[in-house]
Amino acid sequence: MVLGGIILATAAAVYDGLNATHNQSYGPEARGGASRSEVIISRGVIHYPEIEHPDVLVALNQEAADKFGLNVRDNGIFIADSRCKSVPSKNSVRFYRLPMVDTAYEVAGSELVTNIVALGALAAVTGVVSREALQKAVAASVPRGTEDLNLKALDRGFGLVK
Amino acid sequence: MVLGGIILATAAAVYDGLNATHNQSYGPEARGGASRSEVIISRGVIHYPEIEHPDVLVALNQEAADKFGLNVRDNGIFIADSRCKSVPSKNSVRFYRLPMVDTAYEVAGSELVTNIVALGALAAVTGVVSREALQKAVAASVPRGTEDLNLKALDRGFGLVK
Amino acid sequence: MAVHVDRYLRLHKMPHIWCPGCGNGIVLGALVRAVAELGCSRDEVVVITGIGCSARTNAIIDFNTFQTTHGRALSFATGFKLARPEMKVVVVTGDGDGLAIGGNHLIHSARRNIDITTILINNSIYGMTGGQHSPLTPAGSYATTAPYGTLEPVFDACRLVEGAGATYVARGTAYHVVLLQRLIARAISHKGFAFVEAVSQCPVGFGRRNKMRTPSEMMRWQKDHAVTVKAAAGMSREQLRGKILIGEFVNRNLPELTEVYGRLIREAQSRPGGE
Amino acid sequence: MAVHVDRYLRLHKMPHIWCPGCGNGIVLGALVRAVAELGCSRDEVVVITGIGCSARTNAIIDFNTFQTTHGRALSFATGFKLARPEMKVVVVTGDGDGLAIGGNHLIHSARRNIDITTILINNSIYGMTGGQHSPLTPAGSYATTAPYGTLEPVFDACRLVEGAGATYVARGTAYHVVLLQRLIARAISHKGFAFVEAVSQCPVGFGRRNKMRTPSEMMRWQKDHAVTVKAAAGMSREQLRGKILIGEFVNRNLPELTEVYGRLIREAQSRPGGE
Amino acid sequence: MMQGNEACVEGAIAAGVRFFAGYPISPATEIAELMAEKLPRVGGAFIQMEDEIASMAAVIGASIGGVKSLTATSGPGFTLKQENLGYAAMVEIPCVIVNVQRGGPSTGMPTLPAQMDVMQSRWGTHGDHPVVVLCPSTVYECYVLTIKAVNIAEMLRVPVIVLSDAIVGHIREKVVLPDPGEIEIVERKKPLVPPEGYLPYRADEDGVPPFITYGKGYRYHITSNNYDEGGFPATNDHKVAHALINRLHAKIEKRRSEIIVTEEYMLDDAEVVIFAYGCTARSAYSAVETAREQGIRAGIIKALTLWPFPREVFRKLGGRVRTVIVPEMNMGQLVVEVEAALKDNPARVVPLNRVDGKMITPGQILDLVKEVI
Amino acid sequence: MMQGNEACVEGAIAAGVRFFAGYPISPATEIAELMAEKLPRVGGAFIQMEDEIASMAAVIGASIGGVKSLTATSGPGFTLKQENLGYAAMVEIPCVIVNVQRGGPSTGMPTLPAQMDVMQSRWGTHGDHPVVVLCPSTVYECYVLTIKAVNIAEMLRVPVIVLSDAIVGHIREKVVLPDPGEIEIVERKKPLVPPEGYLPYRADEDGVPPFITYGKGYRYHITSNNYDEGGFPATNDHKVAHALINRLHAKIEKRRSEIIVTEEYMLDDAEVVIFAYGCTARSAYSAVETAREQGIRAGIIKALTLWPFPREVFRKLGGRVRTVIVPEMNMGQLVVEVEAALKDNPARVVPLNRVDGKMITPGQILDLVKEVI
Amino acid sequence: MLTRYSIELNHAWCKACRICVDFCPKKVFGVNESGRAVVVNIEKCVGCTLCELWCPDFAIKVEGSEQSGEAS
Amino acid sequence: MLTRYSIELNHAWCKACRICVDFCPKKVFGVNESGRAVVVNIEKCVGCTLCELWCPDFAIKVEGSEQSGEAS
Ligand SMILES: Cc1ncc(C[n+]2csc(CCOP(=O)(O)OP(=O)(O)O)c2C)c(N)n1
Ligand SMILES: Cc1ncc(C[n+]2csc(CCOP(=O)(O)OP(=O)(O)O)c2C)c(N)n1
Ligand code: SF4
Ligand code: SF4
Ligand code: SF4
Ligand code: SF4
Ligand code: SF4
Ligand code: SF4
Ligand SMILES: [Mg+2]
Ligand SMILES: [Mg+2]
Repeated sequence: MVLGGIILATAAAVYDGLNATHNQSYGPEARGGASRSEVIISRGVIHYPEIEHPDVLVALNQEAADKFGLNVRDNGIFIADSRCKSVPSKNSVRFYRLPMVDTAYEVAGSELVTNIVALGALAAVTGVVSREALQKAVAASVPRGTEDLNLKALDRGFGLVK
Repeated sequence: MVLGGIILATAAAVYDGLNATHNQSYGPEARGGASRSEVIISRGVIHYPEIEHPDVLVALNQEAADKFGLNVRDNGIFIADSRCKSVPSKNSVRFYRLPMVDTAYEVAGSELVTNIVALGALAAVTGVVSREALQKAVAASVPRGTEDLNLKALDRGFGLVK
Repeated sequence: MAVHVDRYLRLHKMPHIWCPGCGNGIVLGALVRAVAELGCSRDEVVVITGIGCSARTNAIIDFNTFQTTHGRALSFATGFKLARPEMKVVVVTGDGDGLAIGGNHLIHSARRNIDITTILINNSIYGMTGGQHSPLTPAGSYATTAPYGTLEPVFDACRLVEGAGATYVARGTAYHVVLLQRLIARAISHKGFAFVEAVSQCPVGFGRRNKMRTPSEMMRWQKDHAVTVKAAAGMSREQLRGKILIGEFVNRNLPELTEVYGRLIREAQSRPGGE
Repeated sequence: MAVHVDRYLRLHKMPHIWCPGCGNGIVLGALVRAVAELGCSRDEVVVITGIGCSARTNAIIDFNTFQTTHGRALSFATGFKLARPEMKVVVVTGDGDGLAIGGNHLIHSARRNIDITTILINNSIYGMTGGQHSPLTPAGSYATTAPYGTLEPVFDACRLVEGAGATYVARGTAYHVVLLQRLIARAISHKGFAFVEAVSQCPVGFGRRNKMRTPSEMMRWQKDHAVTVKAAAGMSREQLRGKILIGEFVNRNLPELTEVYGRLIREAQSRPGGE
Repeated sequence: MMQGNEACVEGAIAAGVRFFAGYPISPATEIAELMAEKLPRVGGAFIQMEDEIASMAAVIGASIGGVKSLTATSGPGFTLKQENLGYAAMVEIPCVIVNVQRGGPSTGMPTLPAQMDVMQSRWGTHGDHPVVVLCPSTVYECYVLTIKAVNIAEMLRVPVIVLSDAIVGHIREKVVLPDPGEIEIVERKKPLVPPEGYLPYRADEDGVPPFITYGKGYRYHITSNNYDEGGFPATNDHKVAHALINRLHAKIEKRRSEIIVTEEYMLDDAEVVIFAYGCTARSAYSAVETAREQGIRAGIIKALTLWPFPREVFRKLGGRVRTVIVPEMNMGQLVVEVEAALKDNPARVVPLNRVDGKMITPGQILDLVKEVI
Repeated sequence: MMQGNEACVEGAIAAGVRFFAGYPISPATEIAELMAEKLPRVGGAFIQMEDEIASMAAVIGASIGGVKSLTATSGPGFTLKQENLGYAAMVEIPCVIVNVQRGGPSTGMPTLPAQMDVMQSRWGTHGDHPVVVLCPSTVYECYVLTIKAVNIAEMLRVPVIVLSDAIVGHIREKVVLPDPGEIEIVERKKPLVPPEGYLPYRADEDGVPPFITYGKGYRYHITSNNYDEGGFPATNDHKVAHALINRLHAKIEKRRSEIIVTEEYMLDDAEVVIFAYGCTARSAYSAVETAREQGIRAGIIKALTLWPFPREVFRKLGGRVRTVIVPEMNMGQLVVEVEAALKDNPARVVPLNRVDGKMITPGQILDLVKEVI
Repeated sequence: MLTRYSIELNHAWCKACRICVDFCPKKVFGVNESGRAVVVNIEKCVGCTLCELWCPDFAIKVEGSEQSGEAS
Repeated sequence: MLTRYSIELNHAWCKACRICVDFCPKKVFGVNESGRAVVVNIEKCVGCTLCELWCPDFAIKVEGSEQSGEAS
């Protein structure tokens, strides 16, 4: 998730000429496990980088959905993976359930590119960054040799939103 | 020298009912080598324990005599061991040169009891503590089994001053 | 069947926070079963840890437990043991905690022969902080602070502690869990300083970066590279290259510190002037 | 005749501050003569110390010298050596400085096989602070913090450092000054971590309290208790009890850290992306 | 006749201290040496550890074992004890650290006095931790403040620092010790609930949780990570963190009046006040006595508690005092606290500093008094 | 897009740092990891030491070897570095320590932000030592302040601390780095005299002695005991001590104007001023922007230099300002300095504290602004 | 064939590490769709309890009749 | 007998520790009234230089003719 956030922020800031911050958090010290990525995109200077009520929430697993689902601000957007069973959401929120993990498996045979799929979906739903910027940011950020795979995942993510 | 100072202060404070402080200093950290003992005896409360211009100075070796000889206050008393070759002293000071180290050798065959001899001499010259108090303090402070030897050294110290 | 570990766990702390396949749970199981095997009461056992994934051991077991600062568990344990010689004191530490920052306390505890059992979980990496190399990371292995491969030679922890004077020294692995349990039980029974190195797997911090993709692969590595002390006796230096010796290296009896000190107290108190 | 030490002294710092008969001067003499024997220039030698009487060594010798915090000389030396691999780095430390507070840095320096020569002056006491027991104070000896006699076992410093992986380990004494000089010279020539324990006398902090009234008595003790490694090979355990072994224990060649690192730098710089 | 360091030892033993771990360092070593001799006689244990980090750890370990524990050190050693001091503050384990201050920075002037660790004693460890610092200026105060330190530590489960110095630690004075029966000794508050109901970090109203050592059927966990009332890590729980850290500080604030000891001398009509502590207070007394002889209206506030800083005594000064002199054997450490305490008071604050290893003399203070009057 | 910790690394390398020794600790580990990767590429050396004490020692050792050196850590590690930091301050060896602050006390909240080491960064070691502390609140500032830190260290031969935090260290922002040619880089002042005439601690008028590393024919001694101009111990020499310690402090005081960086925002007509630093300053800006939108006359003083404390900026406030708010992610550390700086100013000083691992929000600040206005 | 051993799997604790699956000498375990261990060949179990000793998450309990327990 | 060696004693550095006195194999040294070393039997000196190596205060220099120096 951290990489996904970085790519989104990079797309916005570096390729779309906006301002962006990316902020992450983990569990106790820095081991694997749950992580969270917060991105703010703005035309103005961004001072306060923490988000209590996001405009857009992407939850890739049940835990995240449970923990943050109700935080989305009114008229915000909430995208949950279709593997999540129950999703706490408010009426005032635009809700999407998309098979992002499944798509990642289809593209790469593992969960690895889920965050890139999610990025595509997020951009398609919100339009917050341009497709082109996102493509450039993905190509520049992923490990060498995996560019094509990831760009494909990104496309499929866009495709999830009709 | 440190023990001598402690005994003097003890005699004054514990056995003569005065107030006394004892203060010591060494070289870098706490190894053997040069040491200094400062005693203040007073009827009142003693706050400031350092002495710049002592009323009485006892110097048992040349180094001490050189370093502190000129600090003695006017009309003060300066007792130097007779082994000291040159002694910097002022006219305004009552000066004594006494064979304290030699006496210690005579009593104990070594320098060990020099400080006790010196105590006797100091008390005899100044009268700042009573002979009795000093005897008690010596007996209470020296290692068990050496009381007699030390009391003898004290007596000989008193005897040095006619 | 085996003593089930449940009985010794703080159930409300389960499932524990370790990653899937982490060897820490296996070592913890061996420790708990060893204690059970010895018939110790839970109240008489104190388990002390430092900081690291290994240190999370004691939050989940229902003994008397405390976690201390990074690397210092043995020093806390020394004070505790001197204050309470009747308690059984076990320290669980990691290769970073016990050998990097805590190396000095380890060798001094060994020297003093104080009755503390130390279990060092050697996962050859700093797990908790995300995979930096440790004094037990094999040369050439990758770690986040060794992007070109680790350049430094490793300790042989058991030889080090032996050189420091320890009276009980042994090594087991997570794979050889039955042996490990036996070694830990003997270490706890030993009167004096006892050291058990438990070779373990950190799939997340070490395995991923070093082409061992699953916990099982890492345990297979343990299986394939371990040679018992006995077997090693008949092997050449060449044959032993790259192997890890397991079993008991030292087991001897010398006066134990808190006993010696207890005697001093009794003597000092019986002298005139004592209270 | 012998190279006179004068030429290497800061004469305005003489006479030095050590007590009469202190062995530190003898060890210092051996070090200076060893350097002279090797023909090193004074500019290429750096002598680093911690805190203690032993640490006063380097203020009086006219090499490049610095004194650091208590116990940390080897860590400072490690940074210095990595920054300046071409310099000859010698650390002089004490039994408290190098083995108590500094024990961890000693074993890690040994493990890394970094090219530093460490001379540990073992006077079996904390001299500078007035005679507290150290990890090398023989059990039973008196010290200001061991009024009832020292209760703790001692390290065998050479075995400890060997257990940590050192590639050169030796022991001499102030009495066996010719041997000591030879061992130090070999240690300095050795490429890698080299450790020389120099058994020495502290008449003021140790001798007085332990019925050795004069420096000469203490040196006679060294003479009487030392057994060379060779001689020891033919002696029984019983015969060796209470003896101190002198001579060379380890001398082997393994890759040295700053050389290994130097190679990494050259490789990293020749890769694309390097500057 | 007793030395300051010796008085610390006697006070500690009288207060019930039965464990000492230390590492030699001038000018504090006498404390370790005397403890080594005396503790076994009263059934306690002494150990010289491999360094100060380990000493501090051992002291906390012994205290967790239920035994009142103390360590002593000076400058460099005090610095090394800081990490574990923070641990003790966080997990609320009582312990006492005597720091016999010497000249710094670094190894500086190992046998000469200074007051350079005043701010460090409050702020030396990372994180915002609670701590109490007491500061003797006489041998007698070494005795009573060490007892007080042990008592506060046990009462509030907090590390307490006795900030002595090379003068106070080495000086010998006649002291008349109180009868053992007259000394108030505080013991740790025990839980009133059975093991099943025991939450090791559920505090009473005074902010202090009852404490019981291991081996008595109460099994629990201690962690220095942010923890809940059960003593278990709650590393990322903001509510728990808020409550915990505020409680740790509040338990001290609540007892300010018991903890803070100051002495006032000739304040009633003073125009110049000297705020002093430690050995420097001795000079201040001499100076004020001479000043009064000369008709100068000078007075003294002597702080025996440095932290929490005794802000409240400055309230008494009203508008009469024109100048407050703050003599310190450092470059000016508490002077900022004094300025802040006098924010709404027109009195001028004038520092007087000395860092050369010699005491500030009464003469120096007197000269300054005359200058500012 | 660059992370704060990464910007420290880039800044360090741009400033000429070629040695790093460290020990892993969240949230500072990225700095070590990036250094491990980048230093060999620029011909520098990285080493992971056995602990933070050794790391700090190695950094000083390398700097004595003539190489610009840096280390990075967080809370517990910062505490362990303090003894050797004091050594560097005493013997005047340039070095930079980045402390990415996390929640305390003790191991506390290892991945969450705090500003709890502000006082420790000034007072963490024993003895009265000189030190400079810079505090970034953005990724860009991480870059430029690390360069400034290295420059000040080299110029004044003093340890400089970059006091970052878990927010600033981990946040990613777009930064446009200055051209290498535009960056001012300071090198150590070399002696102008030949080896025979060189006294390693004879200072120039600016209070800083020229420095040359070993192996160039200049042989000399360094000791952390009180030392004379020749670099030799003068442990009991009061005059030398006086001169030395005063010089160590004066060399910084003399350069206050170069060292101290503050930023002022909307101060001209402000009635309420927020004094803020580090990540908290970010919230202050948000709050003031909103306040101004609502017609409230609020302004900001942002400190990029925390120590020496920028007292002088408060002089500008005059009598107009009614309240100064000091938001800190601790229990109130710099608030005392602010009070002291405003001793003769009627403005009220109001702290705003938060210690639960979350940032102080713009909303919290705004609410307080409205309350005090 | 008569099953003498029973295996209790605690899915709330199992973290799907596959150690039991890979190392059970009798291949008694398989995995379910979430990757967690399930018993697929209980009849082959010989009651060696290694799976229980190895499971890092204490999710396995091997139970057997008294006799077989003693014999193991 | 011809003296082939000469010994230079630096009394400003000598601290009267008696090591040279006690260990010189030929008993070449004695002490003066302040306890410092003095040469009393120079003719017995065999030029082994041990006194120089042992003196902790660098107060002794043993000099000899070129030949004897090489031979030693
Ligand atoms: C003084 C200090 N330095 C650094 C850290 C950060 N830290 C926490 S755990 C750890 C390493 C643990 O490694 P190891 O002991 O091998 O345990 P593992 O996680 O691998 O079980 C470090 C460096 C700390 N908490 N305290
Ligand atoms: C951190 C710290 N702790 C303690 C001291 C005090 N100290 C100075 S020297 C010394 C002991 C030195 O003993 P050793 O290393 O054996 O040296 P010796 O004086 O015997 O040569 C101690 C404890 C110090 N300077 N710094
Ligand atoms: S990081 Fe490694 S050691 Fe830590 S819990 Fe995960 S697998 Fe285990
Ligand atoms: S105290 Fe001991 S080690 Fe130190 S100088 Fe004196 S004799 Fe030598
Ligand atoms: S070993 Fe345990 S945790 Fe792993 S898959 Fe099997 S039952 Fe689950
Ligand atoms: S007890 Fe043995 S055979 Fe049975 S399931 Fe477990 S590992 Fe397999
Ligand atoms: S050995 Fe040296 S210091 Fe000792 S008595 Fe002989 S000349 Fe003097
Ligand atoms: S050179 Fe040898 S024989 Fe001659 S005085 Fe010296 S020790 Fe004696
Ligand atoms: Mg590990
Ligand atoms: Mg020693």
